[in-house]
Amino acid sequence: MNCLSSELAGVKLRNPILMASGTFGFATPVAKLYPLDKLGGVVTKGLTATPRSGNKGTRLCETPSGLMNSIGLENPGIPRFLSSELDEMTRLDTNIIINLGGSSIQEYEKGAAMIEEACKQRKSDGKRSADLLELNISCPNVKEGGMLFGLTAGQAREVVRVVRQTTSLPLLVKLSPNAQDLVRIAEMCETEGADGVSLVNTFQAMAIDIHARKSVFRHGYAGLSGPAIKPIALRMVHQVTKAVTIPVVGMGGISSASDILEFIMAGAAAVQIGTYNFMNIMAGASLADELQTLMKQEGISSLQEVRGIV
Amino acid sequence: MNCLSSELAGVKLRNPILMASGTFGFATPVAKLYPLDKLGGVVTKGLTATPRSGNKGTRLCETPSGLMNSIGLENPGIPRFLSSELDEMTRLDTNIIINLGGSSIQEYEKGAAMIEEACKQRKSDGKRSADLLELNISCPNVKEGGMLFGLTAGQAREVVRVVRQTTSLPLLVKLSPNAQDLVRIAEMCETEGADGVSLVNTFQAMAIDIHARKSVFRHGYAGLSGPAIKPIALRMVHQVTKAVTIPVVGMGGISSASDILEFIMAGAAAVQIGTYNFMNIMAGASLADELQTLMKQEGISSLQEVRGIV
Amino acid sequence: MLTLMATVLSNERLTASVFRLAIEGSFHGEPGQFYMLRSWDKSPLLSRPISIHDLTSTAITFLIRLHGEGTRLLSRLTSGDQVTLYGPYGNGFPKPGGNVALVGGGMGIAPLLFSAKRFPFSKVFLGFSGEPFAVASYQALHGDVVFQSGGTILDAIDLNSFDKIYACGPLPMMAELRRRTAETAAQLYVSIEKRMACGIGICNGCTINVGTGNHKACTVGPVFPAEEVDFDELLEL
Amino acid sequence: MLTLMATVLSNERLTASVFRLAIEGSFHGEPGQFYMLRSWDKSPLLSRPISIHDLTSTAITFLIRLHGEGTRLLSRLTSGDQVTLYGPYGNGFPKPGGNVALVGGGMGIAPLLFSAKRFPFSKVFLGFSGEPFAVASYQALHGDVVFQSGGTILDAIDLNSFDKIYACGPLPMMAELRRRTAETAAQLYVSIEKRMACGIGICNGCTINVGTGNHKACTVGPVFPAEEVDFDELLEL
Ligand SMILES: Cc1cc2nc3c(=O)[nH]c(=O)nc-3n(C[C@H](O)[C@H](O)[C@H](O)COP(=O)(O)OP(=O)(O)OC[C@H]3O[C@@H](n4cnc5c(N)ncnc54)[C@H](O)[C@@H]3O)c2cc1C
Ligand SMILES: Cc1cc2nc3c(=O)[nH]c(=O)nc-3n(C[C@H](O)[C@H](O)[C@H](O)COP(=O)(O)OP(=O)(O)OC[C@H]3O[C@@H](n4cnc5c(N)ncnc54)[C@H](O)[C@@H]3O)c2cc1C
Ligand SMILES: Cc1cc2nc3c(=O)[nH]c(=O)nc-3n(C[C@H](O)[C@H](O)[C@H](O)COP(=O)(O)O)c2cc1C
Ligand SMILES: Cc1cc2nc3c(=O)[nH]c(=O)nc-3n(C[C@H](O)[C@H](O)[C@H](O)COP(=O)(O)O)c2cc1C
Ligand code: FES
Ligand code: FES
Repeated sequence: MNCLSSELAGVKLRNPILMASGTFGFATPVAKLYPLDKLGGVVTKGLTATPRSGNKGTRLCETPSGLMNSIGLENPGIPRFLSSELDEMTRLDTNIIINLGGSSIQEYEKGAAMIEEACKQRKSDGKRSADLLELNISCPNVKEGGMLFGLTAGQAREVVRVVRQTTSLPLLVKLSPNAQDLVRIAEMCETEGADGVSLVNTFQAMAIDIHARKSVFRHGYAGLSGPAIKPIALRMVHQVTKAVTIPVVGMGGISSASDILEFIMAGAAAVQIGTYNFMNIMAGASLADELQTLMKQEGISSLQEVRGIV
Repeated sequence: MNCLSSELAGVKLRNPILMASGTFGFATPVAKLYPLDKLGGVVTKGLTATPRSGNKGTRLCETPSGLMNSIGLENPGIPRFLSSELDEMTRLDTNIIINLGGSSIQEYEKGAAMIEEACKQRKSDGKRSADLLELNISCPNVKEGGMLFGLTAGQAREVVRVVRQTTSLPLLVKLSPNAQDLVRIAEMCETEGADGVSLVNTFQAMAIDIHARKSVFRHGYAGLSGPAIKPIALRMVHQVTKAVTIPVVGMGGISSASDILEFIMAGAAAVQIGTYNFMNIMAGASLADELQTLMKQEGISSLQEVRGIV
Repeated sequence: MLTLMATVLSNERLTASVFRLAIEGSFHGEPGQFYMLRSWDKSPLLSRPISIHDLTSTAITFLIRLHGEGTRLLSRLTSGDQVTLYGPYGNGFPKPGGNVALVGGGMGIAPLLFSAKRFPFSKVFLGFSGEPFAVASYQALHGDVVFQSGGTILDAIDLNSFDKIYACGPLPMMAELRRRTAETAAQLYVSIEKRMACGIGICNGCTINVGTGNHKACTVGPVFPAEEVDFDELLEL
Repeated sequence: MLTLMATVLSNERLTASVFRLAIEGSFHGEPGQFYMLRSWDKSPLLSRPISIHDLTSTAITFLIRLHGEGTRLLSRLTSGDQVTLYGPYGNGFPKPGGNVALVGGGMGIAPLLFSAKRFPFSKVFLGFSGEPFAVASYQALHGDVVFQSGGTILDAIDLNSFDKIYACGPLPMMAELRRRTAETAAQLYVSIEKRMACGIGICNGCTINVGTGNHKACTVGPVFPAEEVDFDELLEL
């Protein structure tokens, strides 16, 4: 599968297909369904320095070609992840990307430091560790009353700077489509030394239960993902790839090999598959082959040949 | 149908269902399919001071539960509209909203002035005229190379101010979901004397033809509408209704009576139906009845009872 | 204009990718006009424009090629299923005086059966790149049917012997026919396909730029006088 | 764990809104486990969690109530159609020792047929608010079937005579059963329904807060010891 090989921030990828944060857990349950060496890599569920129990009430709601979620960053906390999950994940034959969340600068810094320390320790123990860190800068901000954090360039800069100083892993910054000026934030990430950016996270959205006369989700708004958002996500990825020189990981509604090729042609170095995993839990088992077949049909001998062609 | 009666910026509406700009032409072709007294009102295709031939190349592209368009504001120009279309429209038994576009302050001002003059003339001739003016502040900006105009509060303020000074019609300002800070722009519209705001216009989006290795649309990006965007549009309408005191007209992907009720519960004074007209050309013939039936089922005796309840 | 929920009478597969869909009812229409069809609820979003293939007092027939999702769903319909039809829409071929040639290429033959029925003094030319289909129904109706597989059907037409030529087919074929008839007396009319959202002139999605300015293919067309059509621009898409 | 494209054997309508769907194949599973089903491509987006109703060496059966779009599509399947199944997922009812009561309310009776088959010393209680359905299949399997329409089936159970009670039904019924068994020696297990995206513990969509902390209904559940479940919180949704 040479024609699919890709590179991301110095990390070699077997193929450009990564599994998106929050839609693949810690990967091990899926490893029982198909071999994960079919994938370029997997991103962990978003992790925070301390455990989070997530949101109460309804957490999922389907929309036309979309999925709304309000998981609320439920996760076991970084220490438990490092002591129990990471080890199992490193036995998988694919790249590992840790997704880091937080709702204050301090929390991000603390989380990044824990990961840094553990990865160094593992290295000195001769053990495999994570390959990349993905910094999610649009998490719920608990302090400011459930608002999203990191949507303006100012706030975002602080977080990126602190984490960049803390981690020695290649650093991707995951951008929110709800940001006021996405391109400016991406440029800022480049300036602050990020090795790449990934986008998009979910779109802030709403659903109302007309019978109950209230929002379906307790927190009012939730995040929209899935094929519905693909056209907007593709536009954003295209805009960002034209503005920065660091690699861009594209995602948002990808549900076929042809969608992947669109993101690559828009300039993405790699892509992530999120909601599609729920439409087809076996998606990752065949997407790389489907991409290769499609490339043959279209006379494309390597992704490099068409990356950013549009 | 008393329970559906609504009001918008001082204009009485038989029901809250308006047909959105660009998805209903100048209404007369539909009047041959069903009586337009089923509707609260109709919005004209976007009009500019001088005629526009619109964009070349592909103008439409379907996406999962969405529609992308790049019509490029093709329209006969305001003078021809006023001399030929408006008269026919005033024979329809429903409210008429003129949608005004432009790509420079001057063009907007000129267009608004032409409409003002014609409406005054019609009045003094004892003829019916338009009921409202909807100012679309996110049109393609021809001068600045196809970029969108009116996405920042500064630019938008200028346009709204000039048009407000020019027109004596009740003024709605139609907001773009691509604006950097939607809520701030809505507040600005209120400050500048707009009688209401309507939202959302289409989301900037992209589709790539992987075979041709280029964008499906000649201008690169196009506008996404339809059920795919509804959850995001609803969130935006909710945010704006909480921020301003002037009425808000909600739209974006509405395709059922239950969608309409969601927007009303989010605070909308009225709604517009766009893309759904293309999914069901007879939509307008039955939506008001369906809404009434649904309200009965849910024990809602008037829209006022639930407007903004969420 | 009519909007109708109607019932499928039959759906016959003619080749691997072409089917003939018959729908019960008394429909209206002229040769070259079309209906907007859908047999699904909300996905895909738009209805599909399909020409009238044949019309009797009790049924309307469409000849359809499998293309994408929409035609795939139409191809699966079976007797008794429900379809929604809007139409007839557009302006078809003008009523001919004199000799008329009906020239169809591939799927473009679809509107020509009903045309041949209504224009009995016409001669029919059907060109196929692969396996021919539906030819028998043209022959059953009409003595004068020439058909050909491979090559170009245009070579089989004595272009000087017709007053009017009505063509429907791939753009390159119609552009070539335009070149070949430029010097003849024959008036050429062509049927143009554009993506359509509404079919009734309210979306501006189907505009084509013809010599006389912008026109909507759904209301002014789909049939246009060939000399007004800018084939180079259309071919560029 | 298995992922399978399989073929519908039969689909019987039992009442206006309940149907029994049988699918061909040799499937695995334990009483109380479920499969994720879909018979559509991309819309609706998610597969639907459905309990194992019955399992033989050649077929698996589901008992399903029409609810929204997904179950509507499943209800339209006919013999020969294809379905995609993922599963078996989750933890079912524990293997009982002693006397066990299987208590189902409405659609909650679905997992109890296979349970009754595997737990031959159980007694079955089926409660319906309206028209009863599927009762004959329980009776065919098992001598001890009590069923009732209207009122509450709970009144028919001598709660002191069981070591274990396995219940599936509306939350208020299970909450009431919890109250009534609080003072008895019987251990109560309940099957909890939550919206699920993945079914295998990777989306965190189905978390429920039980006494021992957060647990995923799809992997740790859907069956939980009743004393761990916070019914008040669940009822609030
Ligand atoms: C006036 C008119 C009459 C037609 N008559 C016939 C006919 O009799 N028989 C027949 O087989 N086909 C006919 N077509 C073409 C037919 O409409 C398309 O093949 C069909 O819309 C494809 O839909 P799809 O979902 O299968 O393909 P997709 O490619 O999935 O469709 C994607 C979108 O593009 C549009 N589209 C794709 N191809 C065309 C096309 N050639 N013309 C217009 N829109 C297109 C679709 O409507 C849809 O909106 C006609 C087209 C027009 C405009
Ligand atoms: C473990 C488990 C086992 C189940 N077993 C059965 C069974 O044997 N027979 C049966 O008839 N039903 C069963 N259900 C309920 C069944 O999954 C829902 O009725 C079904 O998902 C509704 O889908 P819909 O598209 O028809 O309805 P919609 O209301 O349109 O569905 C909208 C969304 O909500 C979800 N949803 C709606 N109701 C439920 C629910 N009660 N539980 C979980 N998700 C829901 C759907 O999956 C979908 O994502 C079970 C649920 C779970 C969690
Ligand atoms: C259920 C769910 C949980 C998610 N959790 C996270 C998360 O913890 N961290 C994160 O950065 N993104 C999270 N995301 C966002 C996805 O990683 C992805 O950015 C988004 O869903 C868009 O891609 P898609 O349309 O392919 O799903 C989550 C998405 C879903 C649907
Ligand atoms: C084909 C098409 C043309 C449109 N033209 C205009 C326009 O001229 N002026 C305008 O303000 N909005 C225009 N719109 C936007 C719609 O009025 C509406 O804001 C948008 O489509 C979202 O609503 P919907 O999802 O219900 O379609 C157009 C939309 C479509 C699909
Ligand atoms: S298809 Fe809408 S104007 Fe022609
Ligand atoms: S359904 Fe995804 S974790 Fe349970």
